[in-house]
Amino acid sequence: MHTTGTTVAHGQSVTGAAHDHAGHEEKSFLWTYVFSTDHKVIGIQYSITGLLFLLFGFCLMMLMRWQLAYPGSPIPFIGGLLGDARAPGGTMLPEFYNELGAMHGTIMVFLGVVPLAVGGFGNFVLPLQIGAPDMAFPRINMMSYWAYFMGGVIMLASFFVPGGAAQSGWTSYSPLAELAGSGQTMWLLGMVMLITSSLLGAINFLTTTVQLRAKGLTFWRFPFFVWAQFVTSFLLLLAFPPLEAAGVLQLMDRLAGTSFFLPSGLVVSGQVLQVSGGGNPLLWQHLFWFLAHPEVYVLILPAMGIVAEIIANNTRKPLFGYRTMVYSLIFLGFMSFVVWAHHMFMTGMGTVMSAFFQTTTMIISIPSVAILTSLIISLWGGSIRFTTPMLFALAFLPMFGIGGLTGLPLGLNVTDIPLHDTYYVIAHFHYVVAPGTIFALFAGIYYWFPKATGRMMSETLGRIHFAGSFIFMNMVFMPMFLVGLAGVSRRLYDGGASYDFAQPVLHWNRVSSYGAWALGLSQIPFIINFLWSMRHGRKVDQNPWQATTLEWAAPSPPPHGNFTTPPEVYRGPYEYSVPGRATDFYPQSERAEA
Amino acid sequence: MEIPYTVSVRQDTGLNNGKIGIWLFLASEVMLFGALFASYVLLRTGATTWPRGASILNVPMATFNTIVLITSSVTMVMAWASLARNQFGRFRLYMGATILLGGVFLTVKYFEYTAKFHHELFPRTNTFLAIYFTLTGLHMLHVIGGMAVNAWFWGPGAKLWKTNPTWFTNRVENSGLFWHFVDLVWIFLFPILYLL
Amino acid sequence: MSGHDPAEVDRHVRVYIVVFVSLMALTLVTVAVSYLHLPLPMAIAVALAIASVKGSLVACYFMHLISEKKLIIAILALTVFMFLTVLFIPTFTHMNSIELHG
Amino acid sequence: MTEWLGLPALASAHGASIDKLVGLIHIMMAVLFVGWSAFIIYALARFRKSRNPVADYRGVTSHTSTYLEIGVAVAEGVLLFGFSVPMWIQRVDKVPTASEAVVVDVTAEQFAWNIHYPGPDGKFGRTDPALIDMQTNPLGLDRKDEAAKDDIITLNQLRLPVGKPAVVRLRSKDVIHCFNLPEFRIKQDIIPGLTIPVWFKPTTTTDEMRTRLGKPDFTYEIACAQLCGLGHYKMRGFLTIDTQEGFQKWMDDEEAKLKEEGDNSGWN
Ligand code: HEA
Ligand code: HEA
Ligand code: CUA
Ligand SMILES: [Cu+2]
Repeated sequence: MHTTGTTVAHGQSVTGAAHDHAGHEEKSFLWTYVFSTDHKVIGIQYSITGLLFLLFGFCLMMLMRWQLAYPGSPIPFIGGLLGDARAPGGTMLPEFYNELGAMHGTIMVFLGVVPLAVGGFGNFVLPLQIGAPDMAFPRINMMSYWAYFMGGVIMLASFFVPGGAAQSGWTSYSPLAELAGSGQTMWLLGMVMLITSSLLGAINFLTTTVQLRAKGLTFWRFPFFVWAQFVTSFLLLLAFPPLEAAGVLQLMDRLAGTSFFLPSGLVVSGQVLQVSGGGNPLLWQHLFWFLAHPEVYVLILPAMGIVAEIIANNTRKPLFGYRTMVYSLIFLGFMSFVVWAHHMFMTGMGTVMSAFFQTTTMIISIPSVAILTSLIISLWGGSIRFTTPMLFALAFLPMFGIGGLTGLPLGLNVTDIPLHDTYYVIAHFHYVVAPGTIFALFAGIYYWFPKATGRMMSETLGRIHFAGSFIFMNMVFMPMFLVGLAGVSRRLYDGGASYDFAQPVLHWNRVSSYGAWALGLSQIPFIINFLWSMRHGRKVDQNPWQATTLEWAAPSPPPHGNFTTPPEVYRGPYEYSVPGRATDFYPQSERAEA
Repeated sequence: MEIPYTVSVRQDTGLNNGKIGIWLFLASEVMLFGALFASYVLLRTGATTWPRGASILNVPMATFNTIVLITSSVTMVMAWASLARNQFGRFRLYMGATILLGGVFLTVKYFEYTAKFHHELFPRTNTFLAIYFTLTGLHMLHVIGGMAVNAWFWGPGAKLWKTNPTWFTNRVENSGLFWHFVDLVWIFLFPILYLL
Repeated sequence: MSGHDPAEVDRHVRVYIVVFVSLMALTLVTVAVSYLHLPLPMAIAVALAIASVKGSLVACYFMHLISEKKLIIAILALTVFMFLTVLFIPTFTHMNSIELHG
Repeated sequence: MTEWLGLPALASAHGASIDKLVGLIHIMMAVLFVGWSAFIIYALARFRKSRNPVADYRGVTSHTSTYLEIGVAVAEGVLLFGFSVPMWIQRVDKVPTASEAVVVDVTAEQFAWNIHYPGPDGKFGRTDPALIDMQTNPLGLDRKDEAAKDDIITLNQLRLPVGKPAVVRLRSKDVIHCFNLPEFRIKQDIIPGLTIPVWFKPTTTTDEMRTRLGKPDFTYEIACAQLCGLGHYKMRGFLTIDTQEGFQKWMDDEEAKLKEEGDNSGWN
């Protein structure tokens, strides 16, 4: 919006500022760690904030899981603390359940995974991997973080406004969302902040990638992770504005009394709604999904990038079909803009529209298959090291496989009839985002932690963390397929208990809940590991994994400006086990001996 | 530590960072107004009745405003040209004119709005007015934003001209790109809302 | 616009004047046409046609797209494609739904 | 063939083909998943560092994977154009006419289902929001209207005859709901401002289903499948599939009731 308009111009003044500050590095703590313009500090700020939001979103869900396991029975311990407005006598109200659901979705997607995968890993790793001293617009980069931070604060604050936080699902369908309380307004304002943040970030990433590449680093020498972030940024740049538009319209409906999404003649609880009418509820859905489908690829592409890096490094060989993977990636990004209405199959589509979106949806699954297949085949002929990052990266493959494959029955209009809005959908996308993306993010943390801190994380704790997470993720989500196939709807306060047809599968809800809580416990080793290793982890040199990509040519942790001497690139990203060389890795920046 | 290609252009792309940045930003703006435009079409084609803009809105005023914005676009580009020709004095003049014209635009809009409110015509009155106020309002925010940037370059920001003229010129060009875009949006809003 | 030597800029300035005049003219034309009260489809066609011409004039000359680097053009080409997909939203919703009327 | 999926018991004509497709696609998914998993596990075992200390720079050189991807694409194409698209055409383009089907209006509201039968004259009476009364007249039906006099209105109780196509015209008073009949493989969002038809042919009466499942108190349920507020989870209705005769009898009884109500409330 207009703020971004000004910031773009300011950003350039900033690069100036950064350049003025060039010589003297003795800045105050505040300017070094809080309002820093260094991409590494910002990346770490993004990561920590993102992780904390993930944890928070998870806690919301662990609460909900109690209600789903034991509908209507008071929540032990915590229940009393929630207050009578939310959980009188410790038993959560339907309103509160809906709040938790909507906020879990919003927080996990917009405040957890995207900031961690794009804001965190993108900011920290991408400039290093392309051999840049920093992002193209450091001050804009800082603003992007603080816009995100503001958005997060607004979202959290919304829990405490009268009527509580948004409770119409993360999809905020009108009219429901417009009849909802002031929490929804907060949600919209928060989203505007988050969108602004993502747009600033995307502009920065794209400019940085094309402009600040090291000498010799052609696009075909990019690590797959850089490609992934590049495509992701385009998705953010072009898909988010329509949601911003939708948000503005819904704000107008809520604050100025317009009825963009309200048709004429609504009667709410017996009272005729006093609005001009003439709006269209489907308009919101179209604008929302026009963002939200590309958004789900924003959630997965960086994850694929991370996994590719780690697999190449731990198989000690080049990736199979690197170019195919890149072409698939670009095609995937492109297609993700023309499948949005597969989320709206049940809104009353005619045959043309339905056929169109089914077809695009089937087409878009092919590049994913191609990427996954390449990653799997890359294992063949490797000399595989089962490090903690590798374990998570390997687990990503079948987990994403399950999530992706179950997308297919949802993508066919007729098979979507029994499955739409059931727990099958919940299971589908959690397999891609939770044991999929979250595992990839864990892998990335274990992999780049030494670069960020100069210390290794504990392998032992890492393996414990992996085992627990792997087992319990599946224990949470596998049963949901059964519940969904039995026809039980999502977003049910009692998990389906009030329906006869749901009775045979209700016990699975309890299994999922136990899984979720156990999953929570198995995160403890990770948190300990994470905090402990920062101070006491084994010290390492700049290239502990013996990797080939540029970030490992910089000191760990890299100084302000990253590289001691501007790196130059001589070869592709994954030159492992090149025949006839002493070492089994051939760094991109190593000059070929004559 | 210096960010490369802030001022100079990179050989293979032939561009500096700011130029790419501003165009990417404008790309996102295209999508923003594109979505709003799509919403307008959807609501209008779905409506049982839809007033011709002229029957409610004040076409002469809007015509005047169109002329004002176009003129401001010219002064803007002239401001950049003056810098390119190394005439800082003229730049001040043209840039000042651009900002003033922006002010004129806002004033006229102010009178248009108050006139509507005076006749009990509010966003909530009907879908046409809803979309009218939303689109013009959002556009107005862009005008204000553009004016703010220009004011900065007219005033304090101009210091840069002494230390790094090329850079200053590029940045004026970029803020110009934004200003022209705002003008471009209006060129479409005008017929869509007032004439059809 | 990277290299701007004065001579080149002078040429630009002359172009700007021409563009300015034609924009003014076109503005008056659209308004004039609107007073003819053409049937709506007609009016829409004319008005949008003129607006597009004006728009491209601004984009090509004031925003220098006519002589812009191909990277920028590529970005905008992609954007235009996505812009068109957004415009499909109204088409989809109205042309092809199974709603009953009345 | 699809029991293993655990879908709800089937009770509609078109449902069988849907179930078949669900089964088919899950088999395809299972094959892919097992195949890939087997490959991964084998590769991990065979190429672990301890067993294969030196990696092979070239890795796989064959094009098998390409053919495999093409295979997946073809399979998806078949499922799409061989099954899904034609079946959807059946669903939305071949809606039976009023003459060959039972037509009924279902108006959803937070959090209930208002069922509205046109009665013998086959005409739906005029409704008017102004007449709405939460208790006595939730639809705002104008009993003065000729067509309305014989209209039957029930709350959360939908009754349909077996073996005859039923066309349900869906409306919503307030927010988006979703009309979901699990046993009938019917699910349709209800968008306020639109009237959307769905149709299906019940194949099993409630009684038959009771004996088939051995559950004497079994009833078909109407579930709401779209978040519509705090009562979403209990927006539950009931569907009774009766024999043609039974349905006719029920209709006549209702008409009789209406008649006398009408007499003492003086509509006629
Ligand atoms: C990261 C997120 C992500 C990803 C990648 C996907 C990927 C896909 N999604 Fe999913 N989807 C969501 C997130 C995601 N989705 C979310 C959040 C929702 C719900 C939103 C809401 O309603 O709240 C949703 C809902 C959703 C729907 C709507 C369901 C409904 O509401 O009724 C549909 C329908 O078409 C769909 C389809 C698909 C398809 C076809 C893919 C394809 O791209 C998948 C392609 C991948 C494959 C085909 C697998 C390839 C891999 C292998 C074959 C190898 C595997 C085997 C081994 C490794 C052993 N998704
Ligand atoms: C990225 C997206 C994302 C992620 C990761 C998750 C993760 C999880 N989700 Fe979520 N979910 C959604 C997005 C996501 N979800 C969305 C969009 C919806 C729909 C909402 C709606 O209906 O509108 C939904 C709905 C949803 C439901 C359905 C509710 C309903 O329909 O009523 C359930 C039910 O169990 C659920 C459960 C879980 C669980 C158990 C996890 C677990 O996998 C959580 C795993 C999390 C972790 C393992 C945390 C890791 C972080 C740390 C350990 C922090 C460490 C900190 C430091 C080191 C500082 N989710
Ligand atoms: Cu009605 Cu959910
Ligand atoms: Cu999708």
